Parts: sequence; structure tokens; C-alpha cells
Amino acid sequence: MYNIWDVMLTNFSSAPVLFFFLGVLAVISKSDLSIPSDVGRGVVIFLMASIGIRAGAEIAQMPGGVLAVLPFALTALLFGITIAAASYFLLVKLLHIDSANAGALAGSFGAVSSATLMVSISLLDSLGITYEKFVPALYPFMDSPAIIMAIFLGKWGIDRQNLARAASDPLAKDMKGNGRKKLGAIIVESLTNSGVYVLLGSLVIGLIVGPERLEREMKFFYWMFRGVLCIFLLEMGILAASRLRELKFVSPLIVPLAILISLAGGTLAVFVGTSLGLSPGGAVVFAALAAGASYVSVPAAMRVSLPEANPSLYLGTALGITFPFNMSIGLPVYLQLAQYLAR
Amino acid sequence: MYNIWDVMLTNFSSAPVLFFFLGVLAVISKSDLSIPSDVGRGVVIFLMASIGIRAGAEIAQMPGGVLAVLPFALTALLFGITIAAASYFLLVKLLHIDSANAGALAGSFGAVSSATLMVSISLLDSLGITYEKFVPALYPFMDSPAIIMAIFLGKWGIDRQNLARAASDPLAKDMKGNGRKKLGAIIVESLTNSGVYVLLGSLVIGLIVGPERLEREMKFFYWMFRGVLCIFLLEMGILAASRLRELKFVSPLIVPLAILISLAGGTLAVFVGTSLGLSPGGAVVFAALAAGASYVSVPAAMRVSLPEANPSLYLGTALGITFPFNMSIGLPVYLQLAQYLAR
Amino acid sequence: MYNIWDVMLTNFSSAPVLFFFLGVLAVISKSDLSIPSDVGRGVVIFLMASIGIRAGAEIAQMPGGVLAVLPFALTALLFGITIAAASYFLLVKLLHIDSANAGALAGSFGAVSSATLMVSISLLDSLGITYEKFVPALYPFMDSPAIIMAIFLGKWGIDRQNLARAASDPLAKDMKGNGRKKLGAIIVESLTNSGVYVLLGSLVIGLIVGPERLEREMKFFYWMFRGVLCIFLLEMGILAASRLRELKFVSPLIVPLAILISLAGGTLAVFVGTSLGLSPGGAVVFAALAAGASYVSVPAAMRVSLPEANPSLYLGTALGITFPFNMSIGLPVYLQLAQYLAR
Amino acid sequence: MIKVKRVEIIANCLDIRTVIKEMEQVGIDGYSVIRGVSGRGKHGKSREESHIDSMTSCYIMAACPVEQAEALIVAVTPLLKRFGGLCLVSDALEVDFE
Amino acid sequence: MIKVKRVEIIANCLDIRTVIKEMEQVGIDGYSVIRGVSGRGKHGKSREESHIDSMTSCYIMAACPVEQAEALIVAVTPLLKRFGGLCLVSDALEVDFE
Amino acid sequence: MIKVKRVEIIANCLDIRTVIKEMEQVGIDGYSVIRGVSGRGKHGKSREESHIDSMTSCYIMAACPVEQAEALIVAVTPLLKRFGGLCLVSDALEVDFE
Ligand SMILES: Nc1ncnc2c1ncn2[C@@H]1O[C@H](COP(=O)(O)O)[C@@H](O)[C@H]1O
Ligand SMILES: Nc1ncnc2c1ncn2[C@@H]1O[C@H](COP(=O)(O)O)[C@@H](O)[C@H]1O
Ligand SMILES: Nc1ncnc2c1ncn2[C@@H]1O[C@H](COP(=O)(O)O)[C@@H](O)[C@H]1O
Ligand code: NA
Ligand code: NA
Ligand code: NA
Repeated sequence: MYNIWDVMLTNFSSAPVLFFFLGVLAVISKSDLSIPSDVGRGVVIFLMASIGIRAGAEIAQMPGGVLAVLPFALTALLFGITIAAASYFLLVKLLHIDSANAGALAGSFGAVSSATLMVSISLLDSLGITYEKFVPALYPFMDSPAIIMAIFLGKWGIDRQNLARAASDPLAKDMKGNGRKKLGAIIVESLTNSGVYVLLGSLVIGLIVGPERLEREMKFFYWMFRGVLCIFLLEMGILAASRLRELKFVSPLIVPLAILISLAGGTLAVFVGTSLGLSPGGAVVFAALAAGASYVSVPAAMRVSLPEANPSLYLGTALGITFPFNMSIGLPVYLQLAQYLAR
Repeated sequence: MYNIWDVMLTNFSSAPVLFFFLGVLAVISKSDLSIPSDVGRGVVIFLMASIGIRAGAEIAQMPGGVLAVLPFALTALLFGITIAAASYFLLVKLLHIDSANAGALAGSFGAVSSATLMVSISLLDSLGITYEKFVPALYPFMDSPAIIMAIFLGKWGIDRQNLARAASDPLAKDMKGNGRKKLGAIIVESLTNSGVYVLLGSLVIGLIVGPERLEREMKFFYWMFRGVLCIFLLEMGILAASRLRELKFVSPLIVPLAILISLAGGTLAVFVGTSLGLSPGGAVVFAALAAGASYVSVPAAMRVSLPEANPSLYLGTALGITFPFNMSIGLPVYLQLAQYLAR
Repeated sequence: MYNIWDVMLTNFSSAPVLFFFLGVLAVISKSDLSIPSDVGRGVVIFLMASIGIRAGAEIAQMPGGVLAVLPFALTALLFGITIAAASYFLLVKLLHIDSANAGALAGSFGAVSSATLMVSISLLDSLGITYEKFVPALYPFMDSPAIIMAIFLGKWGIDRQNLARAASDPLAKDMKGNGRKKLGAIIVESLTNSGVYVLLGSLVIGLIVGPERLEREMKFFYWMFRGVLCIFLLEMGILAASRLRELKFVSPLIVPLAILISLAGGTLAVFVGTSLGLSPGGAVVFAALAAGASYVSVPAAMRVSLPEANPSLYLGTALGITFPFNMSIGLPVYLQLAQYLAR
Repeated sequence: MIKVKRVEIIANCLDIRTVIKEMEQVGIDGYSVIRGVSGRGKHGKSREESHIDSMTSCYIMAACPVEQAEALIVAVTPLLKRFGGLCLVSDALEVDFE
Repeated sequence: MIKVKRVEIIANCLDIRTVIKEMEQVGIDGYSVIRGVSGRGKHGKSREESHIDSMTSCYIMAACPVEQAEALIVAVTPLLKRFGGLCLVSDALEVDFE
Repeated sequence: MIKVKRVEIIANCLDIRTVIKEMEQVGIDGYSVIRGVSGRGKHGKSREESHIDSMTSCYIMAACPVEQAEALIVAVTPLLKRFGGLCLVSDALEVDFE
């Protein structure tokens, strides 16, 4: 078992995490460094395909196959919904944030951050800890339900809060009118969103092809993962630093609350994951899904469904607070806990 | 020897081919997935360099050197011309397509599809079947002659069909005026087209450097080939699906005819390739050159030389019909045949 | 020890150098080949990270650590200043070039060319000659001082040359006014310039992570280096050829002078490097730093500080003359010399 | 040459689909899109490069008759109000090549 | 400030060379090109991203005197007729910095 | 709809920071930038693609009141004089969505 300080040190002195801070410093020092957008988008497709294909190849080998994963998928779904709902009420009650922004933030907290997921995998790899490769593939099962739950709560809050104002707003009205119809559209959209789509598609490909015949592609996708992740986190650092600046206009209480929600979600995930039979490594990846705050699928959904929410708020929180926290402190804590429980 | 069903199964359950269908599904399911254009263009340069450098390294090792390849180059040239000419007359006589469109389609059928070529290599790799690495480098020897033959026939048809109209059209007139001068320009253009240029250039580099000293680069170019091919076919799937839609305005008879021409070309190529001494693997790669329909060099040439042809028609056919057919059915058939002949 | 002809032959028949000439030929033959800009920028980030991380990992292992590198850093600084100053006076006295252009050219000669650096590494790798991995990291220590020295001389020349004209020019006046303040800005800018920033950042990352724990990333960064370098040099060939054309309006004497300065700097660097204890390989890399002419940090600095200088002149010289010379002749000569001295 | 209005919209890339839907509803069937626009507006600076769609802007241009332009302006105003951006209208002549 | 015509052409990327040749023939020696334009027109939607040149559009802009603009329009009309695209002409003032 | 001037500048990518600084000094707080412009001008052809910033051009556009536009033109003229490029000014109406 690893000591938490060892884990933190390993984490902080791993190349991907250091590249994140290199990105942060680039913004602070006004370097003209930027990751070309086409490269950044290519990198995301690569990373999602990489975790998808590995998940598929593993599920293909599991005794129960896809069926064995189902209970975990259900658990992920419950986690998404629960974290979104709990966050919503905490944000409204404790911070008195309006319904739209609370809904958008809650959706972000409940949904999944691909960067947190990838850092968790990289941390386990650094420490030589194995994990169930199918856990990253639970991504969409936690992501979409969280977003839908958050939108539902946000709209319900808006309706209650201010029936009159909502009625006079053509966009809001329009949305209320066909709210039910849009639910399906949100699910479809969150599953066809390019990142999730590639993840799910590669998973199916991994399932069909199977581990033996994937050897060649696996080498490419597996072997380059760490290096490509460095480039990805370099960009994440740039984005986090430039987004954090925009949070200055917001109640500073968002910082402790975001950390608290993340920590609670991650901790709970370790407990539940372990009790469902996940290895310590698997429990940490599951905790990464629960603890991370989404910055990709959430803005897309919220612009359509809770357009009153301020993107700077939820993007700034997800990228500038939750992600750096989990990357540097959260993940080592979850790992420590998972190892403690596994003894 | 492999059973055809085994080959088909291997093919259909290989990662690159499945990524193609993932791309098709992305369009159907309206996913926002797209391969950034700079990444797509980088991928093509990589893949062409990869097959070029391997071809060069192999020719460097062959007893006869470049001379030993000459008879194959000549055969490729004859194939290009013959397929283009035969297609032209079939299209005009059977489908009553006008001369310009028949010429453009014939050029596409006669010329080479880099994606088909790469899938053939990947299929052989999957099955562990070796092939003569110089065969992919026959690309330009089949490509340019086919295009020139098709343009010649298309113009000849236009002249015959409608002398009066052609004369009153300033562009067509202009083209007729310096038809001879443009022939050289077409050859130059089809050899300096970025894909072919990189293929030929890398071949020469492979020849000069030789296999021993290329070890490092070969690792990069060879080892990443399969993974990069997955990304390439993902985009090809997206393009094929979005292009197929545009074919709805065209005679549906184009579908069986395109398949027939492709199948005939591929089958003939297997026979001729085998009789020239190619291994079953080499004969399949040669068949891939003959069977594939071009979508890169052809549009460039046709816009200038047969501007009356409708790009939707030949692009839709090459990407939406011929390529999927060869990828899924054609190549396994050619392999089966090649193995049968080799017994 | 290698014979100089052997070295030249190895160099000329190495894939990266041949890809450079493939790029040159693409421009000459009017091929539409181009490296997508996002790919090109990604490639530079990759290459700089690659040499930075390796340098850091090596310094982490060195007995003296960072301190052991200090004397080399100081030497690099002196080289930058000296080459810039000497070049300035040669350009003014021999070629009667005006102060602004002489300053810009001198800055380019004194500063570092990343492409030359990378070709030197690749040449040593081809020959199996080891080198001190920290030498490439001396880059910024030579780069910034050279640029600052050159700007200082250029401005001093302009002031002397034409006090009246400078006074009437609002931009020049403005610059004179806060010349001192800008010195700091120039240093900061040359260190936060994306390439240098990634190099220094990766170096620190390599230092922190250390060689054992970098194994995974090193595989990515090290193993892909040669292949990615081929793509980089393909673009450098395109740029060199298209820039060389613009030099036709300039005194042809710039050609021998640029070669002379480069050769003198490189030769001196071999002597000094060897006497400081560098291996022949290390001395060659040090010579590559000294001999190369900058085309990245220099234009950025000169546009602000010596805006009267003509970019075509210094870009054309650095890319079209100095780089091809060093790549093909200079580096083999420095290697020969270094091996001779080491006997 | 046909007198047309040249409507230019700069909007978040996430909103392109919405803008295009509005265009098609008012009958505009010709438009062009350029991605990867950076800049500064009331919501601060936007980065020129990011793999996250919601952080980049797009430029959308349509040449259309004046009535369609007016209808489009009405249709996109609520969107601009919420998410910011820019909408410019100017005069141009379209070459009539048919 | 000089009165100029601002000619904007959206055309298939494969045709850029032809358009530029026409420009140079009518004496236009200043122009700018932006690649990677997507959109919709009479030939349907064009994808914003593709590695195949013939499937993407480009934006070409030239600020030039009115006579050159007129000559250019005449020169590119047959091209537009065949392959589609867009050509807009508008008025602008060019800053005369010389 | 507000009457505005549409100032368009094509300049070397290295000079964007300077142009933006000038804009901010004359009070312009809204602008958009598109990178990767190629073309031809008095300094010859510029390649559309290069990893070296100093070899590519950028397009910068600002919609602003006439006084700011005039001040901007004065401010960028010395820059254009030195490094070349293009600055166009035209009339447009900005949709006032507030
Ligand atoms: N006056 C303007 N001129 C040019 N572009 C503008 C202007 N105002 C806003 N923009 C563009 O629209 C984007 C979003 O604007 P905003 O929502 O006001 O922050 C900015 O990042 C700019 O790219
Ligand atoms: N009215 C228009 N406004 C803006 N862009 C247009 C318009 N018509 C055509 N385009 C552009 O020109 C391209 C080709 O047009 P077309 O040949 O008509 O399909 C389209 O994909 C659009 O990018
Ligand atoms: N008249 C013009 N119309 C359009 N773009 C121009 C014009 N003049 C210059 N440019 C652009 O500005 C860049 C630099 O111009 P120059 O400094 O004159 O070479 C060119 O590469 C073009 O992209
Ligand atoms: Na979460
Ligand atoms: Na063919
Ligand atoms: Na130097």
C-alpha cells in the first residue's frame, strides 16, 4: 500500500500533471504558447478512442461479458442523478444561486470530466496499480442522466421562481412548450457528442475485435496514451488558467462548495465501487468519474436548455477549480481510501 | 489457405474497417464528430509516406532493383488505360450518360483510390499474409494514364456529340484550343498532387536510405500505420456517408455498374498479377489498385479538363459505392481468388 | 572515427535530410504539397518537448546537477553575444548593409536555429554517436543574449547613422524613449516564445520526474522523434525554397558571408566545447547551436525593436542559406573536427 | 448584379446550429461559415484555439434579399441577447451568374 | 483613403488557382485567401472539414479599383456558372499608407 | 440598428498584439481575429500554412463608431507603412440587441 504523501508526490512529479502546470504558467507568464485547435481536437479523439477500445477489449474477455458491466452502469447512472440533485439543492440553499445557474453547475458536477478520468488512469499507471478497464466506459451512463436531472431541476426552479418572467421570454417559453420532446433530444445529443460517441464506438469496436486481434492498434492507442496525455494536459492548463480569471465576479464561496461536492462524490464512489467488487484501482477510476465536473457536454446542453445560465460560471468552476483540485489532491485521497478499504 | 467467410469476418471485425462504419454511423446519427481537416491532411501525408518508404526500402533490396519493377509499372499503366476506356464505353452505351460525366466517372474507375489500397494492406497484415511492398508504389503508373485516357475519351465524345455547343462555350473552346499543351500539364499535375508526390518522394527516400538504416523511421511509419489508418477510415466513413446522400438524383443503375466494373478490374488484376509472379498478397494489393475508384486526383483533373461533369456524381460513386464495396466484399473476393490461383 | 565523406554520405542519405530536399523539390515542381499549419505547430511543440525532457532527465542524473551545466550556459551566452557582435561589424564593414538590417541579420546569426539543432541530434543518432543530452537545452542561453546584443548594436548604429531621421520617425522615437524598459521585455519575450517555453518547461519536467519514471513518456517522445523530424524537415524544405526566392533582390555577397560566419561560429564552438570537456557528439550539438541562424525568435524581436529591418532579408538568409549549408556541409565538418580533437 | 444584404454574425460555435436553423426558417438557403474566430467583446476575450467548442467563436455570413435579412435579424436577436456576439448588416451586389 | 471595390468570392478550393490566375490577368495584385469555409448553397451543404480539397470551399477577397473589379467579375462568371459559389461586390475605403 | 464603421485589417500575425493594443488605446473593445490568411500584396506571396508566425497573415475586424475608426486608422498607419498589409473601412449597421 502506498502512503498518501508518496502518492501525491508521484502524482505531482508525473509528467502529465507537470504539463498541466506548464500550461497554467504559460498563461500567467503571457507566453504565446497555444495548442493548435485541430491538434487539440485530434488529441481528444485519440484519447477517447484509446480508453474506449481498451474497455471494449477487456469486456470481451470478462466472463459475464456486457452483462457483468450492467450493475456498474446502473450505479453510475444513480451517481450522476444523485450528485446533480444534491448539488442543485446545496447551491440554491447555501449559496442562493439562481435556479438556472444552479442547474447548470449541478449538471457539471454530476456529469463527467474526461480530463479527470484520464489523469486517474495515468496516476494508476505511474504507480503500477491495475484497474478494471471497463470503468472508464461508464462515462456516458453517469454523464447524460446527470445533465438531464440538472436541467429538470433548473427548469422546475425557474418555473417556481418566476412564472411571469419566464412566460414573457420567447426562448424560455418555447422551451417550456416542448420540454418533454427535448428530453429525448438531450439524451441523443449527449450520446452523439463527439467525445462520448468515439468512446462508445471504440468500445464496441474493442468488443468486436477482441484483445488478441487488437494487438497492433492497441500498441498505438496504449503506447502513445501517456505522451499524448501530456499534450492534452498542457492545453487543459492553458484553459484552466484563462478560465479561472473569469470567476472573479462570482461569490468566492463557490470554491469551497465545488471542492466539497467533488470530494463527497469521489469518496462515496470509492465506498460504493469497492463494495461492488472493484479493485482499488477500479474504485479510483470510478471516483474520478463521480468527482470530476464536466466542461464539454454540459455547455452544449445548457445553452439550449437553461440558456439563462452564465457559461463563465460553470466553465470556470469545472476547469479552474474542480479539475485542478481533483488532479492534485482529490485523486490521491481517493486512492488512499480505496487501498485502505481493500485491506 | 483462408476460407472466404473467414477472410470476410476478419475484415469486418478488424479495427480499421469498423472505424469506417463508425464514421458512417456518425453521419446517420447526426453526431457532431468530425476529423479536423489539418489532422486529416496530416494523416494522409503520413500514410502515403509510410507506404512509399516501405516500397522504396523493399525495392532497394530486390535483386533487379528498380528495373525489376518496370514490367509491373507497365502492366499498371495498361490497366489504368484499359479500365478507363472500358468504363467509358459501358457508361455511355449502357447507362446513356453524357460524354463529360462518362469521362469523369471512367477516370475515377481507372485511377486509384488510396483508401482501398490502404485497407488491402491492412487486411493482409491482419491475416499475416505477406505481399511485395513495391506494389503500392505502382499507384501513379495506373493513376495518371487512366485520367488522361478518360479525359481524351470524354472530350472526343463531347466533340462528336455537340460540336456547335462546344464551340459557343468559351471555356470548352479554350480547352480545345490548347488540348495538346494541357496533356503534359495533366501528367505533371497528377504526379505533383500532394499524395502521389509524397508517395513517390518517400519511395525514392526509401530507395536511397535502404532498409537497414531506415530502422528508426520505419518503426515510426510502420508501427503507427494501423492506428493512424483507423483515424483515416473514420473520416472516410464520414465522407462516404455524406456523399452517398447526394447520389439520390442519379440513375440507380450506376450502383450495379460501378460494382461490376470494380469487380471486373480487381479480378483481372488478380489473374494478371499472379501470372506475372506476384504472391497472393501482392496480387490482392494490385487488385486494390485496379478496383478502387479515385476521389482525389480525378476531381482536380476533371474540373479543368471536363468541367461539364458533375462532381457529385463521380465523388458520390467513388466514395459512396466503390470504396465501401471493395472494402467489405471486393478485397476478400480478390484474396480468395489469389489464393486459389496460387495453389 | 568516421571519415568526413562517410559522414556526409550518411547525412545526405538519412531520411530527415532527404525529406528536406523533398520539400524543396515540392516548391520547385509546383506540387500542391503543404504541411497543414496546425500539424506544423504541433510538430514543433512535440520536438521541443522531446529535446527538453531528455535534457532534463539527463541533468537529473548528472553528478553536479544543474550546477554542472552552469559553465556551459555561460559559454553559450558568450557565444551568442560574440557571434552577434562580430556579425554586425562584418555586415556593416564588408557589405555596407545599413544598421537596422545588419542588426537583424546579426541577431539571426547569433541566435539559435531549432532545425539545425534537431538535424545535429538526428545525425549523431544515425551514426550511433552519443552526446551530452543537456547541450540542446543551452538554446535559450545563447538565443536571448544574441538578440539583445544585436538590437543594441542596431539601435546604436541607427542613432549614429542618422540622428535626424530617427528623431522624425514616431516609431523609432518611441523606441528610443523607452529603450531600457524594453530590454526586460525582450528577455521575457524570448523566454516565453512558445518553442523556448516548451523546451525550458519540459527540461524542468524532465528534471523533476527523473529518468526512471519518465520511461513511458520518453518512449513516446524519443521513439517518435525521428519520424516526426521527417515531417518537420519536409516543411522546412518548403519554407527554405519559398524564402530563397525572395533573396534575389539582395547583394549576392550575403551568401558567402552568411556561410563564413556560420562556419566560423561552428568551428569555434567545437574547439571551446571540446576544451570544456564535451564529448565529440556534445561538441557537434554545441556547434549546431552556434552555427545555426534563427528564424523564429528573431523576427518577433526585430519587428518591435528594429522595425526598419527587412524581414525577407533575414528570413531568407536564415532559412535559405544558413540552414541548408549547415544541414548538408557544416555539421559533417564540425563532427570531423570534433572527432579529430578528441583523439 | 443583384442588390443583396450581407448579414454577418459572430457567435459561439455551439450556437451555429441554432443560427442556421433560424436562417433556414426565414428562407435563407445560402450561407458560409468560418470556424476558429477569436476576439474580444462584452464577455471578455475568447481564445483563438481550444478543443472545447463552447470556447470558440464562428463567423457566419449570408448574402440574401433585404426581407430575409430583416427576418433573420429579428430571429437571432434573442440569441445575441443571451449569449452575446455580433451581427452586422451591409449592402453588397451579388454577381448573378445564371 | 482610396475608394475601392471589395470583391469577395467563395469558391471550391480546387478552383483557387484558376480564380487567382484570372485576378492576375485583370491586373489585381493584392488579394487574401481564407481556407476551410463550409456552408450551404445550390449544390447542397459543404463539410467544414475534409482532407479532400475538392470538398471544401475557400474565401478570396480583393480590394481593387472599380475597373479591375468589373473585369474580374466578367472573368469569373463562367467559373461560377459551372461550379457554383458566390461573388459579392461592395464599396470600401482603403487606407492609403504610402 | 446602430450605424458603425467596419474596419478590416490584414496584417502579419506577429503584429496582432500591436494592432490590438492600438485598438484598445483608441477605445475599441470589440474585435474579431481570423488566423491563417494567405495572399499576395506588395511584399509578394504569403504562404497559407507555416508553423512560423512571422510568415502568416491574420484578419482583424472591428465594428466601431466612426470616431474610433478614424483614430484607429491614424494609429495603425505607421505599422502598415512599415510592414505592409491592408486596411479597409466600410459602412455597416450593427444589430442593437440590448
Ligand atoms: N464590435 C465588435 N467588432 C468585432 N467583433 C466583435 C465585436 N463585438 C463582439 N465581437 C466578437 O464577438 C465575440 C463575442 O462577443 P461578446 O459576446 O460581446 O463577448 C467576441 O469574442 C468577438 O469575436
Ligand atoms: N447566398 C450565400 N451567402 C453566403 N454564402 C453562400 C451563398 N451562396 C453560396 N454560398 C457559399 O458558396 C458555397 C458554394 O455554393 P453553391 O455552389 O451555390 O452550393 C456554399 O457552400 C456557401 O459556402
Ligand atoms: N488589395 C488587397 N486586397 C486583399 N488583400 C490584400 C491586398 N493587399 C494586401 N493584401 C493582403 O495583405 C498581405 C500583406 O500585404 P503586403 O504587405 O502588401 O504584401 C497580403 O499577403 C494579402 O493577404
Ligand atoms: Na461528476
Ligand atoms: Na482503379
Ligand atoms: Na547561431
